[in-house]
Parts: sequence; structure tokens; C-alpha cells
Amino acid sequence: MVMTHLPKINVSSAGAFWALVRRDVHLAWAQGGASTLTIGFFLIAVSLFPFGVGPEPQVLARIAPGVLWVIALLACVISLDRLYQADFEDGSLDDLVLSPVGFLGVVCAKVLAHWLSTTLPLAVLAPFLGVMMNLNADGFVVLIVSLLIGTPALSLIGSVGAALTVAVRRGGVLMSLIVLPLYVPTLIFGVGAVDAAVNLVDPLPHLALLGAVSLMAIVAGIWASVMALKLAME
Amino acid sequence: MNKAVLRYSDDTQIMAEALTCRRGGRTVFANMSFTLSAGSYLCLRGRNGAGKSTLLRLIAGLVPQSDGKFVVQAGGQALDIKSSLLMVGHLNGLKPALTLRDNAAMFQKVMTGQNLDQAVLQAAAKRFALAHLLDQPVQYFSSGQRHRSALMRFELVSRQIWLMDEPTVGLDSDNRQALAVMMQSHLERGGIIISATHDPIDVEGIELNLDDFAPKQIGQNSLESEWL
Amino acid sequence: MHRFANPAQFNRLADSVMPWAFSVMVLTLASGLYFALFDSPADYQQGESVRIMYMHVPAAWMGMFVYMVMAVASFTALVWRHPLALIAGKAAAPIGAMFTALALITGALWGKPMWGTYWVWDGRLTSVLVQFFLYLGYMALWQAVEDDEKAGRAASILALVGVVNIPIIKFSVDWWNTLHQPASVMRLDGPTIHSDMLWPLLLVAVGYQAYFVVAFIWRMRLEINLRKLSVMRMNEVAGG
Amino acid sequence: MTEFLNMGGYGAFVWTAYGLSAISLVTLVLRSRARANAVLLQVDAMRRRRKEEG
Repeated sequence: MVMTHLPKINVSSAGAFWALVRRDVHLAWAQGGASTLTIGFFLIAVSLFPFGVGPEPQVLARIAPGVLWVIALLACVISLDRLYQADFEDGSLDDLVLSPVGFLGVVCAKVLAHWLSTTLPLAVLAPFLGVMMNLNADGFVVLIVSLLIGTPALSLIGSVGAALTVAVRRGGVLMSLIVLPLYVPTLIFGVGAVDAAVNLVDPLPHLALLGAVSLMAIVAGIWASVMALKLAME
Repeated sequence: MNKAVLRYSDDTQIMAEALTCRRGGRTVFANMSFTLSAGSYLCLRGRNGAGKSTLLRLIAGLVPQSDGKFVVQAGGQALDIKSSLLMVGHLNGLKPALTLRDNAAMFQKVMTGQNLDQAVLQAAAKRFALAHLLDQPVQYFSSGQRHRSALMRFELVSRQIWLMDEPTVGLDSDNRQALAVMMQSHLERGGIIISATHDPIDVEGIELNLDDFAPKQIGQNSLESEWL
Repeated sequence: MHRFANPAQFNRLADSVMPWAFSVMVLTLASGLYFALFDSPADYQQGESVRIMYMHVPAAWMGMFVYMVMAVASFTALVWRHPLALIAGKAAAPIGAMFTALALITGALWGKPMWGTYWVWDGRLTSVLVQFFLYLGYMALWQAVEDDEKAGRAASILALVGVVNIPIIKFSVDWWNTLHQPASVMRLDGPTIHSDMLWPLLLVAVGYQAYFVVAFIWRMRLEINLRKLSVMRMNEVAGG
Repeated sequence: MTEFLNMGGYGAFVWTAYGLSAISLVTLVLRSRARANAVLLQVDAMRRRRKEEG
């Protein structure tokens, strides 16, 4: 049987997109993946503070929102430098960008997979460390909510740093230098929200501003990541 | 199960006219022209650094051309190159933590959005003597096995244009034979193959030596770069 | 090739602009310094230390101005693939970073006599500090990527992302500052600028602009020559 | 004169601010100029050698 012309397969890239997200989440939790290391870092780094500033509960309570947010932010940065580099080094990034998913699909899938596999667990874990840091009970819920609203911006802006340094050996430190200044607004509004909740002030305006920064990051982050990735693939 | 004999459209054509590519302030190759129609095989020759890989990536649309015309067309109108080509490079694009079966299934899903037909995978694996390794994580594979796993993609996803960068690296003689057979049958079905390789594959095709398109030697003054 | 793009044309333009920029710089800076140090009143509260303002404020302005120049150069480089615009950012960055650093140092030198500490988390100073980090990131990226062409375009993307974020950072820092506002922090640019103080400020500011042109031309010449050298070396190697 | 240098007791701060600014501005230009000319010499040298060989 001879088919005279290859039927045009309608390549649904949506199916491919979610397959890519699932694969990356799976790889993040697989042996050698970023998630377990990042959570380990988060636990250890936060528990260093009582050694540093002393165990007095009021001191810890006072600095708890700031410490939890800063360490979550740092954990996010260190897990990001392999976002594209792993696939760049073994060649699968070439296949992904040539596939119907395309550059935009790859960036969105990777950022989403990173957020699900790394920053989400941080947000869920934060309250337990809040207990250790003697965080005031009123702050727990807002801590999770602020992390959930703020961390997308961390993944998105971090993705830009990762894409810019994908071809740079040992680009991790450089990536932090590039990305951390851009994290300042998210950090300020995130900690502001938790502080407000702890002081029984309405945290809503802070959360709104935090959400605004994340929305902004969606636009700037994805555009810049696609541009940077195209550049690196040349 | 006699595999349906797919035949690619015969009026697909890859046409390059006075193609020039400059990268990092240096001209890699200049005013190169060639035309490839369905069923033909182009073998790129030339010393290292002559731009073989660059040309392959240019054809794939990853590298922008600096000058000249480069068109992939079918029956007069331009074809979206990305949806009709498959490329294999030096790196094999396999995730070490996943098994060969998962890697292949992932590749199929990303490239076509459909799930992998296990029979097709079995046939492809048998062709490159990898059938017994399908459920092993790729991290335990030798470099030759990894390279053969990468070559399997041409059996899994049917695309008209194949771009191969050093396909024979790490292949022993009977795998090299399997590669030649696969390429030959692809050509007979109207496929187009462009490969950059040093040691020849016994598939007859047109040769293109990139050294002929290198920027004129330093002696003459045409070292065109915008910086000099 | 872009009409204006090749280095020879840039050099011709630079040669004609340089004498003018240099003389304007010398004139304005000399007169600015004269007014700043001799002919303007001391502040009734801060006394003579207010004269540091004539160094601090123009430097902070320049730190911001040069980043805008880098953003425009980066946009041109990315959109029109303009080879000179690509390295204009790299040429301008150290100048901007220097001005930002000077703004921070003079701010500290001004803070010590006024508040007794070298560093105070005043909103504006903090924004300048974050801006300094943006400069560091930009310059580090240039050095980290080997291929000049790619380094330029990567840094350009970062500069554009940076310039989009600067107003957000500024807003969040000011907002954060008002949140943690200690009772009576003297605003850095003094209660009101006495008109006699305005003159030296403007003269130094114009002088710094002229200085930027002079420094930028020399930095561009350096970058162009470096690119020439690297292309020559590449061809030497590729000549094989 | 010493009254002027003293700057109402803030001399150290004022002069450091002015001095540091002046030094930084001048050094940046001089260094860039020196390096630019040095690299240009290198480029010319390479060109000459290339011409002899070519």
C-alpha cells in the first residue's frame, strides 16, 4: 500500500507541553535532581540563624519573616542555574527547541516545572520552619500565601538569569549576581506582607503589590528568557 | 505487518543561493549555493571549523544567515522547516536518569504530540541492536550505545529532511551498515538527507566541500569583517 | 552594513566631537568647583559639609543617566543588530558604575557628619546601591561569555530587563523606606535648595555630562581596538 | 587659608569627597586612553607582520 502524500499530522503541542512539564518535575525529584537539594538547603540555612543570633524567642520572632523569605529566595536561586544547562549539555535542548513546542513552550514548561518542583515545596515547608523560628501564629497563613504569590516571580526572573548563563561554565555564581538585585521588590513586598500579618495589620495591600510584581515578571521574564535562549542556541 | 510505505512529497526542495554566514565577527563561509530536491543526499566535507555544523544549524533555523537566500519550499510555497526536519548532533539528547524507552517515548511525544507505538520502538531498537537495552537507564550506556539510541529517532518520527552531524561516530561496521540501509530506504521514499561527516557512508550522493566557500585566504585583503 | 556602523566613521565623528566635549567639560567643571567651594553659602544646619552635595547629587544623576544610555544602546543592538551599539553598552558600563560608586561614597561621607554613621538606609541611597549591583551583573556577564557577539547580546538583554525593573525597584525601596522610616531622617538633598546652591549643582552636572562624552569616546576606542585584536587573532588561528 | 581648608570642621569629609571624585574621573579616562593606544599598537604590529607574510 503506497500513500502518495504524508498526511499532515496535526501536532498538538499542548500534549507535548504537559509531557515536558511532567518530565522535568519527575527529573527534579529523581536522583540528582534539584528539589531534594534545594529543600535540604532551605532547612539547614534557616536553622543556622538561631546559632547566629541566639535562641531568644522574641529575637527570632522579630526576624523570622525576613529570614524565611531571604532563605527561600536563595534556595530558589541555587536551584535555577541548572534550569536549562542540564538539557543544554546533553543536547535535549536542541531537540526541544526544534520541536513544535518551540522556544516559548520550552521556557513556559521549564519555569512551571521549576515552580512546581522547587518553589512550591518551599512554600509548603516554610510554616514548619516558622515554628522553629518562633514565628507568630498569625503569620503562618500569610507566609504561605505570600510565598505562593511571590515565588513565580523568582522562577521567572531566575529563568532569565539561567538562560543568559546557560553556555557559561560554572555560571551559578554569575547567575545569582545577575538575578538577586531583581529579586528586591519581591522580597520587600513578601516580607512586608508577613510582617503586616504578624502585627495584625491588613496584609492585603502588600500581597497585591507582590502579585503585581509577579505579573510583571511573567511579561519581562518570558520574553527575556526566550531571547536569551535563542541567543545561546545559535 | 507490512509497514505502510510512506512516500514524501516529491516537489520539496532546499535551495541556497550565495549563502553567507558570519559569526563572532568572523566569516565562516561565503556565497555558497546548492539545490537539493526530494530523494537526494548531500554529504558535507571540509576541515574542522569550515562550518559544517554551522551550516546544519543554519538549515535547521537555529543560526541566522548573514547574507544570501536560503529557502525550503514544496510546490512553490515556503515550507516551515521545523515541522519537516529531524536533526541529530554530537550530543545525543538523552536524559541519563530515564530509560531508553522513556527517552524515546518523550521524544515522540514532544515531536508529534502522540504516544509512542511500542512496535515501532521495538523495530527501531532491533535495527541498531539496542532491543535488550530498552528498559535500562541511559546513564549505564556506552557512548556508542548512546549514539545509536540517538539515531533511533529517525525510525520513530517520520520527517522528510534529516540533518546528521557526524552520524558514524562510535559505530562499528555492522551498525554503520544499518545506518546506510536506513538512509538508503529514506532516500528511496523521497527523503532528503544532509550529513556532515569525515569517514564516508556507502550511500551515493552529492558532495559539498565547505573549504571552497571559506573566506578568501588572508593574503588577499578581502578579510571582510566590520571591525577591520 | 549600517551607514554609520563601521569603526572608522565612529573614529572620525569622535575626533570632531572630542575637542568640544573636552573644553565644555573643563569650563563647566572649573566654574562649578569654584562656585561649589568658594562662592556658595554654607547650610545653616549642615555647615560646610553641604558642599559634598555638589559631588553626590550629580554623580547619582549620572549613575541613572548612563544606565539609560546602556539600555538605549542595548535596544538598538538587539533590534537592528548594530555592531557599534553592541559594544557601546560595554564601553559605558564602567563609567556608570564609577558614578554610582562615587554617589554611594560621597553619600556616606556626607552622612557621617550629619547623622554620625557612614551608611543610612535612606530610600534613595538604597536604590543607588541596588543600581550598583545591576552594573556589576552587567559587566560580569560581558566577561563570562566567551564569544564577543553573544556576550554583547546577552548583556543587552540583561540591560533591558534591568531598565524595566529599575522603577519597580525604586518604588519598592521607597515604599520599604517609608515603612521603616526612623523618626527624623534629614532628606539627603537638604531641606530646600537655596538658589545660590543651584548654580554649582547644575554646572557640575553639565560638566559630568561632558565628561561622560570624553570618557565614553576613549572607552569606545578601547573596545573597538580590542574587537579588532580579537578578530585578527581569530583569523590568525582560523587561517590554519 | 587654613580656615578654608578646615571647612568648618568638616574638611576631612569634604576634601575626601572632592578628591576621590576627581581621582576616579581622571584615572578612568587615562587608563582607558592608555589601554586603547596600547591595543592599537598591537593591532598595527599584527597587521604589519601579516602584510610581510601575505
